[in-house]
Amino acid sequence: MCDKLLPYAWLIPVFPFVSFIMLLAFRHRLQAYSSYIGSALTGLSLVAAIVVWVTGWSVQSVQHTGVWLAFESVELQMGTWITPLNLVMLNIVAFISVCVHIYSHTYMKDERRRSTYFAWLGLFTAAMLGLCLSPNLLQFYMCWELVGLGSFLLIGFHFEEDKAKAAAKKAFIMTRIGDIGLLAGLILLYWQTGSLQFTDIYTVISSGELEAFHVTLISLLIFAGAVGKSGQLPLHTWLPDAMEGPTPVSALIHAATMVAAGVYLVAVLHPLFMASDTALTVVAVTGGVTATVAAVIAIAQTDIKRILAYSTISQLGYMMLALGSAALAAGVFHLMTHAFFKALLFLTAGVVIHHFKTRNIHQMGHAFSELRFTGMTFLIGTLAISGFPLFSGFFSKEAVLSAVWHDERYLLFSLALLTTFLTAFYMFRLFFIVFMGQGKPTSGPKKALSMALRLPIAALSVPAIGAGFLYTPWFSAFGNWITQWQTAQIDPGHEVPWWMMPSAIMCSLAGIMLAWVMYQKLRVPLRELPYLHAFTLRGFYMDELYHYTIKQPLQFMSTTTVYIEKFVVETVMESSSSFVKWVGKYGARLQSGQVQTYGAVGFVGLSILVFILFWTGGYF
Amino acid sequence: MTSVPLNAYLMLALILFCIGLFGALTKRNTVIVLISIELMLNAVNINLVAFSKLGMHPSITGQVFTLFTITVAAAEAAVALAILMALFRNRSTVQIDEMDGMKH
Amino acid sequence: MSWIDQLLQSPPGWSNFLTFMALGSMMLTITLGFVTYAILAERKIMGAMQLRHGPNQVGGRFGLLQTVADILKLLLKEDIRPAHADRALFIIAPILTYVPAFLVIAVLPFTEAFHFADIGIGLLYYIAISGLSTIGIVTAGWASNNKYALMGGMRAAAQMISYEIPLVMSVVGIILFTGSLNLIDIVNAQESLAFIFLQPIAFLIFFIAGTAELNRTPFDLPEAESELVAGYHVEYSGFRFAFFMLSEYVYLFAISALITILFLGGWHDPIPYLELDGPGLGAIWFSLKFIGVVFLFIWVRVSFPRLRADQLMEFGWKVLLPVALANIFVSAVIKEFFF
Amino acid sequence: MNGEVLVFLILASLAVIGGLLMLNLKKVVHMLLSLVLTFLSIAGLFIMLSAEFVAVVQVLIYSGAVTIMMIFGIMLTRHQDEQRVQKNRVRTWVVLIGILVFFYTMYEAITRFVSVEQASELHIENTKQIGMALYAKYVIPFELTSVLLLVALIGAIVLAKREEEEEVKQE
Repeated sequence: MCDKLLPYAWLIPVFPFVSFIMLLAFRHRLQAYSSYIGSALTGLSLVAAIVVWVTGWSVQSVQHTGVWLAFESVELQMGTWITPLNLVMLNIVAFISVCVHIYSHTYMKDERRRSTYFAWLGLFTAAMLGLCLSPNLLQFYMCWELVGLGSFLLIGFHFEEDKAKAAAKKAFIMTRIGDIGLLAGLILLYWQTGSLQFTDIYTVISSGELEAFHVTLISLLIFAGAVGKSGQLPLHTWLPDAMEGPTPVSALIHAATMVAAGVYLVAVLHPLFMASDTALTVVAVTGGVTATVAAVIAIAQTDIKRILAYSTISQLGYMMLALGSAALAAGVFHLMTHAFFKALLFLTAGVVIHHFKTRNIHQMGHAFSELRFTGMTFLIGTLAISGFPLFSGFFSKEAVLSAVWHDERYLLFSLALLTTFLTAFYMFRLFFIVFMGQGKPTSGPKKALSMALRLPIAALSVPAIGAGFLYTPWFSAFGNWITQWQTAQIDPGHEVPWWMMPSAIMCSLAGIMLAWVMYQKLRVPLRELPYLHAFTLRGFYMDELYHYTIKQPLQFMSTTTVYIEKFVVETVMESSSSFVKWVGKYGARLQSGQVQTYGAVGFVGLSILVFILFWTGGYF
Repeated sequence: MTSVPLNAYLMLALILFCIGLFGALTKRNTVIVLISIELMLNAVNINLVAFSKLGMHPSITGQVFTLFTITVAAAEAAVALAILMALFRNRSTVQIDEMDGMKH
Repeated sequence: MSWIDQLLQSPPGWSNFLTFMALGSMMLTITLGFVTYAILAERKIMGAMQLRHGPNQVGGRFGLLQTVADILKLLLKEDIRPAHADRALFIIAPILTYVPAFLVIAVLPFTEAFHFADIGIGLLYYIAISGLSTIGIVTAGWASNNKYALMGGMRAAAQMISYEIPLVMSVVGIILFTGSLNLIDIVNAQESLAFIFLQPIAFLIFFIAGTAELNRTPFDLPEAESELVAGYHVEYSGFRFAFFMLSEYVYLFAISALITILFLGGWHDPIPYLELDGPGLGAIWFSLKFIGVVFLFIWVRVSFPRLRADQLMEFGWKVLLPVALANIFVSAVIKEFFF
Repeated sequence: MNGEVLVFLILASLAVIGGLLMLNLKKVVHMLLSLVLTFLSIAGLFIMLSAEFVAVVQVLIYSGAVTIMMIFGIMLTRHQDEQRVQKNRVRTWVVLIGILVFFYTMYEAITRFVSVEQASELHIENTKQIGMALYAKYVIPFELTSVLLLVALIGAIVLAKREEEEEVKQE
């Protein structure tokens, strides 16, 4: 059965792409039906993804490729590649995309350019699915850039607002910095291995033919791409700004899928990273530091979406930390659970923002009583992300922690523990302020949430609670399944020390308690610590740092070069061009158009030649 | 047999050729330039015919080639006059020094 | 080798020069005599055909001296030259017109014995030299500095160049049958059968084109009185005008003689197998045929109206030339299969 | 001095006089008529060189050619537009010097050229000889020349034809 259905896996990204083309081509005519078309086609691709998953369950690694371009001996391939990792990614992406499509039906109801919005969503989904199916790095890179384009378009969807425009540009440019690294790594990889096919790359790496230096260099360059895309330190600043996009977009792109693409890249090239200790260390340290720093920044934020954005960065740091600790299964597992609960959090946050018509948490409060369903689901998400026992986040975080412990990176381990605490703290800070706070209740008529909003939230709540049971210390089937296709990979297993689970639970409970004490019981505002507060509120002054260290010197350099251009280069150019003009002007006089003059000159020359020839004893 | 030497014919042809050349290079009326070119061709024809009779190997070929020359000259003159007429229609002049549309 | 060939190849000297002069003058006299009475004949025939008398006062009741009187009058008239005419060319033009007319007579064989230059390319010589007259006519038209004259000259040039081509083409058939351009050879080839029977179409074309070359009605556009006053010689008077008249009639003489030679068998008797080729009879046969041709020309002049200028050119290029070309082809086929 | 040398001298001097007149006369028609003299003298020289057919063709072609040139000269020259004084005197002098150099060189070459006189039979049935050569040995050049003439004919008609819209405008 799998032989018959798997070759059609390429249909998965085609459905959303069709939606993109249809909605873009007939965007005025299909305005009213755009959400249905988008949801239906994405649903089709989810069905297809599930079918592929079911049929390809036992598949290790199956490729279906065709030649796309052939230059002499080089052939570029396009096609699909099915591995357990891809299947997980495909299903996550398709599932969340469907949820977001359905959610957007209501959420974007009043939007004038609905069909454009859904078209961009379709483009993004198609690109993301294509990325997950890529059998080689070239197709991967193309989809990667398309994903970036979709992200750019969606962040800047409200391009009439300056902030959205700036955020879109920033996202595009910041990720581009990483992409240059990725491209360089890609070229280097091709140079070294002679192929961009993932399977070929694995073969080369496992054969150990590559020099250690090259492996390290390539993996670091590729990791730069992942850093850009996944918002790791120091290229993370675009992600909080990207919250200017519509909230469903944030849920889809900046929580569950696109930012996970960097993690996926590291995961899919995990054998490469495994071959270099330096690279693994860099990945792990970047992940750990990002996780902690982002968590600290999240504490002070007042914008609900920014808090979630920083928390995303922090959780992505977790994933990187896991991958850097040689735990592919833990990283991917956390990616999966995070996708569910973070998407859930964003979608519910969207409802809240819609309810209060603001994103500032201090202008909210009492939401729990007014938005009971939302409050409940938000609480589920919060508990999941905080690592509350038996929720999905608990298990995945626990897996990450044990992986780091197992990898004997104790400092990073303590950072991770600290982050667990901080995560629980700032998430519950958010929850208490927004849902239990004392803000005045809104006076508007209470509307029941529409089905289109409820359904995706409810659908996401289920895995947010239950997905964790797929991979627990006592049930490691997922880990084996996800890693089995990579021969070089061995699941580190779950030989965790006994104190691991209790300490993690302790940390998260401590965070929850502190938040409860500070924001619910005592209501101590964090503003008491002005410098620290400001420092964290502004995200460690990262943007300012970039402004003064990179933007200003660049500006200075460009101004200088402008003057050089204006006064030095222009002068040289001007004088040389005027010299040429001068030569041309006077040279052109020779060509007067007077045929007789030409003839005369030619003849006189001939007669002189004949004369010379004659007197030197030529032919005569 | 004949008493006029070949050199005499060659000299006459040379003189006529030089006259034709001077006319072609200095006259301003294009009609005259054309007829000067005809004169040059005629000088060449004299040489051909003279060599055909008085050359090292007398042969009819010289006369045959003179006929070819005359034919080609006629074709040339026909096309040249047609061009001249078209030019005159557009520029209303046949002065060769005013026909400098191809310069620069 | 006839005596004239001997004469031509003898070393130069005063006696030879005088002989040539005498011969030339004799021929001139004959042609002038012809012209004198050809004009009279034309007028008389025209008169007869138009039911009137024609000249009948000078020289008896037949007006035999009418033309002589006319010529005398022309010679005595004041020589008028327009003030703005080009002096040199105005004087040269009549001579340029007349000299070729007289030159062509040199190659015409009148009888077996009476002919001057027996050159190999006589026929081509005739056509080439007669073409030179055009230059004289154009020169006359331009030198007169008169728009009618200029238009006449232009028309003459266009017409003569156009009709020269069918003229040459039409005789190619005869050259094919004879295998020579020599006029005596051509006449000898007609001993048994005149070429008019072998080449009737060529005769028609030659006659029509010849009329055009002569600028005679219906092709007299260069001197159309009703359109251009008198065409290229409108400004001429006195004996310069006489030169133009003279050359016109000399050409009539020459072309009639040529037609006689080419198509009517020259001095041979008109009816073959009659054995009427006595020593003196050749001249009589030639004269009879010649007079017939001249009569034909006069008859055509009386009968036909003048053509329009565009009709003239179209007729030359679109009718005569293709027909002449077809005639060449047919002649070649006939020559290939029947001779 | 025998008759042939005399005739040669007369014809040659007529040809040169015609050419020189062409250079010195002012009016186009005068120039062309002086060239008639040259062309006819050249035809005479051809006869002297046993090329009677070529001579007649010369007369035939150039009488027509000169007539046409005269017509064009008259038509295309504005009324008082005689040959004006050469503005470009420098070029005239340069050309003159170049021609003199060329002439001198060639003159030297010709005077050093020694020809060996040989008996030739070109004058016997000259036209027939030409015909034989033309249709046997040189038949391909002959055909090519006819093609060239056809092309020139069509080309000249196309070039001289008035454009359609121009015609309409003029009417």
